[in-house]
Amino acid sequence: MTPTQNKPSATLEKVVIRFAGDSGDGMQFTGSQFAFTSALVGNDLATFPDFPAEIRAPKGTTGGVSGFQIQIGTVEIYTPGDAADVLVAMNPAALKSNLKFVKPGANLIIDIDAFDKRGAKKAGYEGDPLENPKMEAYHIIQAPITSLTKKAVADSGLDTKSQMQCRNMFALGLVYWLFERSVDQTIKELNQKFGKKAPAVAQANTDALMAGYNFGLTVEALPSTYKVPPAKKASGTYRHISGNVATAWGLMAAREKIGNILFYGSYPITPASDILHELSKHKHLDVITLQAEDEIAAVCSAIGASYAGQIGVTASSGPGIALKGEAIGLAMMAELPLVILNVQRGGPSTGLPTKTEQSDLNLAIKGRNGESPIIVLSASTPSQCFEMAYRAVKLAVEHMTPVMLLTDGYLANGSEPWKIPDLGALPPIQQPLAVAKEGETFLPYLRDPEKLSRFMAVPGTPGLEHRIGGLEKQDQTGNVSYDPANHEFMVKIRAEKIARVANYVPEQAIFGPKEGELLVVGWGGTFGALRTAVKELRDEGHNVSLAQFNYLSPLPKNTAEVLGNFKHRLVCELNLGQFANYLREQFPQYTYEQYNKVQGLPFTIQEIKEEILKHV
Amino acid sequence: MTPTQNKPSATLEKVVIRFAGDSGDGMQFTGSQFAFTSALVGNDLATFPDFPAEIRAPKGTTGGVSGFQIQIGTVEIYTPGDAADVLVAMNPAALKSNLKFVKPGANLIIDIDAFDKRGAKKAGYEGDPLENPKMEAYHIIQAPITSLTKKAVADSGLDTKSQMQCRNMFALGLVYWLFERSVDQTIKELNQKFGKKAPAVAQANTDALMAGYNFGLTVEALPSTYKVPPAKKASGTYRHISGNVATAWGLMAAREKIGNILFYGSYPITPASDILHELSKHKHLDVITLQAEDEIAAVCSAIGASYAGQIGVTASSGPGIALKGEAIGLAMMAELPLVILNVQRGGPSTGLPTKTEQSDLNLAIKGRNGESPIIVLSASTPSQCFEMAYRAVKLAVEHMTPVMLLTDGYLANGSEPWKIPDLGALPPIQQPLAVAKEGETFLPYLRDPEKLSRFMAVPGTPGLEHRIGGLEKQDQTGNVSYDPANHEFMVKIRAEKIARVANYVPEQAIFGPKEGELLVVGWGGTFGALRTAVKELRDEGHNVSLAQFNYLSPLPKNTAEVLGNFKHRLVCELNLGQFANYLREQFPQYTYEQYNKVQGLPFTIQEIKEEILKHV
Amino acid sequence: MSSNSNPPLTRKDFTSDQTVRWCPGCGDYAILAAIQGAMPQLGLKKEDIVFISGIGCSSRFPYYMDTYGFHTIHGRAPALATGTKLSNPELDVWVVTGDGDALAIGGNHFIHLLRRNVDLNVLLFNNEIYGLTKGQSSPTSQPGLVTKSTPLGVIDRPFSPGQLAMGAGGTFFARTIDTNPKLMTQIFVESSRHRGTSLIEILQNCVIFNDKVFEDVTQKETQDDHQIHLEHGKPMLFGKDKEKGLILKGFKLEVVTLGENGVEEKDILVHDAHEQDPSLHTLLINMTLPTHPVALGIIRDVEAPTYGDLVKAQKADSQRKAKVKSMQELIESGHTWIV
Amino acid sequence: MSSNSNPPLTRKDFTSDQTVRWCPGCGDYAILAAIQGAMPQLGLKKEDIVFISGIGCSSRFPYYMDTYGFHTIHGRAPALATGTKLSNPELDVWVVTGDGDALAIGGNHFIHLLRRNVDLNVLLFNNEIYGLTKGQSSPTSQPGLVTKSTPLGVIDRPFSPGQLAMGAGGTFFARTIDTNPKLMTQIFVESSRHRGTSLIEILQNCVIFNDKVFEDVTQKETQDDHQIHLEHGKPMLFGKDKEKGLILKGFKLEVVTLGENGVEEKDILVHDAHEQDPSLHTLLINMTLPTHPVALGIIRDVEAPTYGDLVKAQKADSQRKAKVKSMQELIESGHTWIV
Ligand SMILES: Cc1ncc(C[n+]2csc(CCOP(=O)(O)OP(=O)(O)O)c2C)c(N)n1
Ligand SMILES: Cc1ncc(C[n+]2csc(CCOP(=O)(O)OP(=O)(O)O)c2C)c(N)n1
Ligand code: SF4
Ligand code: SF4
Ligand SMILES: [Mg+2]
Ligand SMILES: [Mg+2]
Repeated sequence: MTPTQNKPSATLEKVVIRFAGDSGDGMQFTGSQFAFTSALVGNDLATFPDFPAEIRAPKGTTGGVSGFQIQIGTVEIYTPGDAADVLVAMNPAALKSNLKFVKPGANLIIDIDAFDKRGAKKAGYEGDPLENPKMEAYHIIQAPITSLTKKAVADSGLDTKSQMQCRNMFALGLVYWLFERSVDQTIKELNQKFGKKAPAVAQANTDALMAGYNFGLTVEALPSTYKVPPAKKASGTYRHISGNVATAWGLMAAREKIGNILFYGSYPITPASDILHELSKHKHLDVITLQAEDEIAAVCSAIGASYAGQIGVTASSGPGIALKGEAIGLAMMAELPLVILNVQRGGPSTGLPTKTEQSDLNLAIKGRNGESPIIVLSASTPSQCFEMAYRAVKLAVEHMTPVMLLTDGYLANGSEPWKIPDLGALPPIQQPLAVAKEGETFLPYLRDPEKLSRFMAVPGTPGLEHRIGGLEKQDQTGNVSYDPANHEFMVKIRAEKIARVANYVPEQAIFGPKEGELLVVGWGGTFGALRTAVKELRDEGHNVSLAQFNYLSPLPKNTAEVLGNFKHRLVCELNLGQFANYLREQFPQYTYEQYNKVQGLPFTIQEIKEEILKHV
Repeated sequence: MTPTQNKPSATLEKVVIRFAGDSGDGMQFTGSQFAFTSALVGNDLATFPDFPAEIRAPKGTTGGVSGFQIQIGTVEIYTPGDAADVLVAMNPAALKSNLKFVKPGANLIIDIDAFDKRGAKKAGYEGDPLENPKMEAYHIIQAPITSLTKKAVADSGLDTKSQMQCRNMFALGLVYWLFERSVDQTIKELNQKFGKKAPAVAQANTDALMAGYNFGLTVEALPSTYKVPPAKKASGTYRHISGNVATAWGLMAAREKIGNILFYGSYPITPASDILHELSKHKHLDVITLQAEDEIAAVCSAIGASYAGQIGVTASSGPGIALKGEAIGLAMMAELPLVILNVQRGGPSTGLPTKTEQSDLNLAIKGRNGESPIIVLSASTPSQCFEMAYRAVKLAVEHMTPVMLLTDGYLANGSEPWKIPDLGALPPIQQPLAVAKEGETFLPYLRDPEKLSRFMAVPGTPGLEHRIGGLEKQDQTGNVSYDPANHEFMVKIRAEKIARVANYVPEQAIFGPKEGELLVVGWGGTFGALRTAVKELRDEGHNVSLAQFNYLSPLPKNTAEVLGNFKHRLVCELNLGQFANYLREQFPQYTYEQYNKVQGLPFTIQEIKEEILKHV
Repeated sequence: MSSNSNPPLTRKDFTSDQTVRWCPGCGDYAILAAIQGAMPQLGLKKEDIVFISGIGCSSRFPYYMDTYGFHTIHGRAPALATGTKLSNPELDVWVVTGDGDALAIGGNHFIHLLRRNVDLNVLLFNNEIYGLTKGQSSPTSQPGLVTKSTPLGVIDRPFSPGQLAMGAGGTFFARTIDTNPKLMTQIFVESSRHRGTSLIEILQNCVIFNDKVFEDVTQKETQDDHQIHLEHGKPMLFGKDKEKGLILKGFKLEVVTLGENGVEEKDILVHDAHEQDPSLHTLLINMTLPTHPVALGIIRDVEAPTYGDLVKAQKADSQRKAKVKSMQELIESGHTWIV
Repeated sequence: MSSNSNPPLTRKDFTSDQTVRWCPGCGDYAILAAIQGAMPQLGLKKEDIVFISGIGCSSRFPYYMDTYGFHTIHGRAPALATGTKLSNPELDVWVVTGDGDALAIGGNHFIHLLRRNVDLNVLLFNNEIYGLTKGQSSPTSQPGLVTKSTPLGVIDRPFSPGQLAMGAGGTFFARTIDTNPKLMTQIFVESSRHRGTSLIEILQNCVIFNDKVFEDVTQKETQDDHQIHLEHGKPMLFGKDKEKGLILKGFKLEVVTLGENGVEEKDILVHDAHEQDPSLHTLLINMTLPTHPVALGIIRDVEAPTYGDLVKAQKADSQRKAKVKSMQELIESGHTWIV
């Protein structure tokens, strides 16, 4: 190959890149490197890993393909993108299982060395995958990644397996070239990671990276390079954060604010387990994690911790949350703080454990015996999980009630840049502590006149000895009471207590004009797609706004107004219409149209735009 | 005392009598005797026991008072009555805790011998209970029940304790006289019960009974006697039946119809346990009862039985139902028949275990993770539990789905006459059995084109070997599938399957005209009060009808029409408005007014009438 | 009222203002009295004492104690108490539970509590019946017992709570009986000293639904022959004049009489509650009438680190090693960039 | 396809058309192969065989068997299978579960299954880790193990599945290992003959999250010294030339070498799997390296009525006694009156 002149580069507002290869090919590392490098040059971005459902399927099969998608932009980026402009496919299986995530006309960078008969057959192709007429829709860049990597690292002294593990760096180098990115950060990183322990590995990876970059520089087959100029972001220090880590840190920040102990009682379940993994690393920051024997023990141990005056938190996903209903009812009745995290996944039953969905809203709001209202929150983006987890603790502690925070598999595993906040500026959290008064009998069910929450009497405090439980209790004294009028009074005051939380949460915001033709209504993790779609359509001149709800029960005080200021309301959610039905019951004065998707996948911006266009 | 002429007797349409005494005083037996004797003379009636919350509180304290209320009538009787016309109080504690259930002007028959200082003090009275000016509102009949019983049975040879246990028969005799009832049936019964084993006991009780009767005949203190002539009931053979026994028998009748085995997996809980107790007596009728280690094992064992081709049933009350959600989701996903009985009690949490409520509707309809629709039914009267339990099995088996039947503590323990049906005339139940076809692969998720239910492949059948589970499954094959489009298809087809059950349940009936001013809407066990109130008001000329729902999910096909034919809809329920909210989401085109009570008590006819009058 | 004041606490200080609502004659009264009597001997402040129960007649216990109390949900007290104790190790936490609560619905939490050896005291009221729900069989009901749910007799093989505890790795097991206040008090006091999960099975009479189920053990006339009170370091003697004893033959315990067949006191087994291996403890736990006396007293009491100790140690260790000392440092650690 | 046809079934008849999706190298493959190999030896029709599992890598098992199969929910397979077996006793029901599935979330059903002695075969895949959820500690993980959920090491004391089973009254316990197909097949076949709950612990290697955890036991060079294969009626000998054996000293098992210190074969314990008392079985179950070899084979196999037998007997008995023979008779029995 002779060096040729580079073609001129095109400037893009945003672009979606997808890396796909075998589980062992290091696609997650490759993707995060690209993300971090892009962040450093000032792009906004969002990423999403696409893990295989199986732990480790046989090499080269579609079951074992691991993907990583990233969208970078000079504009604000809210999702990892509907479909990729560039796909890197390390083998035929990666191509096969990822083609559906790729735009027509996209650039496909494939390791042609892996596209032999054997590889194609393993992936389940009949014949040569590249010969398929369908492939004409794409611009295929056949890079001999394996053989060139081998050459580049031939002198590294590494064994063949380790040599092969440098292939991803070759691919990354090529993509860096394509987007005019510097390789420096990754080289630094490789040195940090392997430099001391295995300098040969660091060197080999660097060589592969450079080889890939140079391949791009050299080869005619490649299209023009692309420029994605920096986004205008608020100035500050940024980091990447995934939803699950943000959730864990939000809890920890709240704990630090209060100055007590965070007790996390949990039982592993996909996609919630990573919160446990993250928290269990930080025992020194006054976190206790108990991997309980089951979900019921998990929630009960958290209640026990709350009872002891600490922050009791439990987490799970659908099937595990279903098991916690009885105990959540106890916390509600005993009026103790408790945070329940529900990282929603595809349901029902075991369902689609590794996929995303929003179908546990019913369960969150109504899945307990008796009249048992609790606070229900949701988070909209990976980084916002931090804020909402913090809020969940604040509301639970200050209002003496269980709070369920709904996130989902998409938020949990997705990540985005996060402007690191000054934790000192977070709102304070006040534990409503009961105080013993000499000569007075302590009344555990006396209430704050505004919030209607009772006061926390922490065991160990002299003079506040008292007894609580799950039987109906007498107003003020908390003694067991079978009195009919008292029961009705207590049922209503518990409902009113939760209703009044609306006085303590932010008013519902609207993206776009506050009144008009169509209000798109969403909640939780669909924010990225809805926000982008609505913005794009507004930019195209359509009369459409968005209300994305984070506070679900109670709804913000201005909800009726927000909904009422539009002619139509289109409720978009990843279920069969649970929020829409909830709004019908809460605000029956309005009609609601629905757009629902239950495929284990997030909304694409495109489908939302198409749907909205049917309503404006 | 000299014998005097009896005063003339008054004829009543209906009358409410309440027996109250110590737990050990035999009030339940006394009450049922009066019920049976009244039934024999042709009265319609309804009864309700009022057990103390404590197992056995100290003698003579209000905590230990046991009551039994019965309403008899020459007209149709739907409830045990709002308040008593006659109260029998065996001691001061019984008076104290029962006076609130008594009408002003009622006759109070009290055992004056028990109204000494000690008795009054034990009951928590200060001073003489009868001296209280409040008592002037009543007609008090001071009968020396203890001393006269003692005299009557002095020669029985029984020990003092056994002698004292005849006091209730004295009281019953007196009440028999008051209502011009014959003592014969009870004497027969006493002989049957004790005749062989303890003839002296039989005789002593008979003597006490007669003594009571004769006391009435003789003593001036008594008002006129009352006549409650027979009601016009359909001819046939009748028996008394309580809700829980009716439920058990309905299940057993369905089992017999199918000819397989009824497997009842249950964990004791008030007020559902009696169903277990009843079923466990009938092992010879192909009933297997498993008292499981917990509610989760209970429901899972029932699912295991359904999977084996039998009828799997589980039961509990609120807290236990909350625990079963995950497993019900599995049955829903696997599309297996399953019957879940929820005998609702006062909630939330442990709540008011011995009281009644309707606050588990949310849980029944929405208390599971993911999109997991099931059939939800409710029963309206104790005897109708038979029919609804039968229906629950029929729908579960024929539509291959979980069915939850909601009854409540009031229905469960209440009883009423039941015209014994000809079981041969019950609708048939068809198990949709899969058939193996030589040379064809069996497809476990092929569906009936009308019902959309799959076919049952019973283990043990050659050629139908297959695998099912809780992960999302591929259409037809039932293989695990992560395909997005398939998931949405399956979610929707499971929803549609349940929606279509509306084609297989009776249309919603209306009591009263089919259109008009006000439709009272109720569901389940409030039927008696709502029916009576609506009837009485209609008789008084008001434009009001009643729709009492037994089929809650899906709602009957004509529901929209039923609701739409009235200007107003008043939804009355024993919770904070769960059915009203459900209607709002199902039929948002209408507005709904609400009347709610959450006191652990059933509606009274009076309060319903007053409420209705506010709306007409 | 603060209990910082000087006069030593008495039984009355532990009596709450709630009316006790068990059936007259229920064994629970005696247990309550014994606990209230034992409490002052523990030398604790009453505000540091917490009673946590599940659901059942027995589980109403916390209402009657003037300490902190939590009447939770059926079967879950061990799990809840684990959270309380781990997050606030200063508290002295007692779990009150019944045979149904602990061994039916609560079975999983029960075995995991013992496995983890959380420093709790567990009072297991074993009346071999479900009392509160009015008389169904429990996992300790004897085969053949006719109850409301087993009109033809129980067919389940019963659990031996102690044997199950040994299976789960329990470090402490004692057995006592509601008719013996002195023994109860003594055992409660000693159990509370054990570090780790102290499981105390209390044979308790339910007068209403399973009356006299332990009559064979408690009858005045025969109790000396039908009970053996085990004490660490003492020979296993029983009988009115301590004339009987236990010896081991292979893996079987045998009852012998001193003086008969040449048996002397030195032949009698000496109780070693501290032996780590639970084999002999299990045999003692499982002795039944009529062949053997029923063992009461502290049968097993061995040392093992408590879960709380290990939690504390891990925290201390990680505090020593941690570079990041606050949340602000944590969120600023690792890959960051400035815009 | 009907299996009424004559040719005897083969391994292939038990292989479903589903692609097996465990990680390459996972021990589960060998277990699957051994079960598929054992099935034809049971002499059953394949339509009468049911595999019921919970959730976990191991619990995917039923998909790969061409029998009836139900992949249920986490921990509940024993309860579900109990309903299946009791209501249809003709079926041969196998429960497949993992150490997390059986002993964490499913712990309660596990102990109650053993207590009731329902006639099921339980295959417990013990890899001492949660595989499916990607590597958290399980109730059998060894203390100190670093996993995703225990970055500072496990602090829970592990369950010994066999010891727990003994605590719960188990009637059958066997242990085998994924590296020994012959022993697996043999044990699967023999276990299925036991009437009652047959619990089989299979030491299984998870290559991804807990690789080589049983390497000490399975290593070619040392396995003869590190394993003992117990057989009923045979002396407890092991070692390459069966030169080592077990003897009992008090309540402790000791390893001895034949010929050393005058030890002869007759001194060696003879395995009695049928002994009702579980003490010695428990000691054998709990032997660990390096002091003792790990016991494989059928360690306990005692007779006791199965729950199904007793259900059947009660039904027969009540049928004999019942006056009311149909529902119509029942609803017409007792107090009735005619209008
Ligand atoms: C989730 C749930 N299931 C069932 C019950 C009903 N219940 C309450 S106590 C109890 C058993 C009580 O037996 P035990 O633990 O032996 O206590 P006892 O009353 O004998 O002291 C049951 C089944 C309940 N309250 N909650
Ligand atoms: C109710 C519920 N809780 C948690 C999970 C998540 N989960 C699935 S399998 C599993 C543990 C698996 O471990 P094990 O039983 O040892 O099986 P292995 O994968 O090791 O074979 C967990 C926690 C779930 N599916 N359902
Ligand atoms: S039912 Fe039994 S255990 Fe319960 S309070 Fe009464 S006597 Fe005691
Ligand atoms: S994760 Fe472990 S147990 Fe699961 S399939 Fe992979 S190797 Fe096997
Ligand atoms: Mg009990
Ligand atoms: Mg495992």
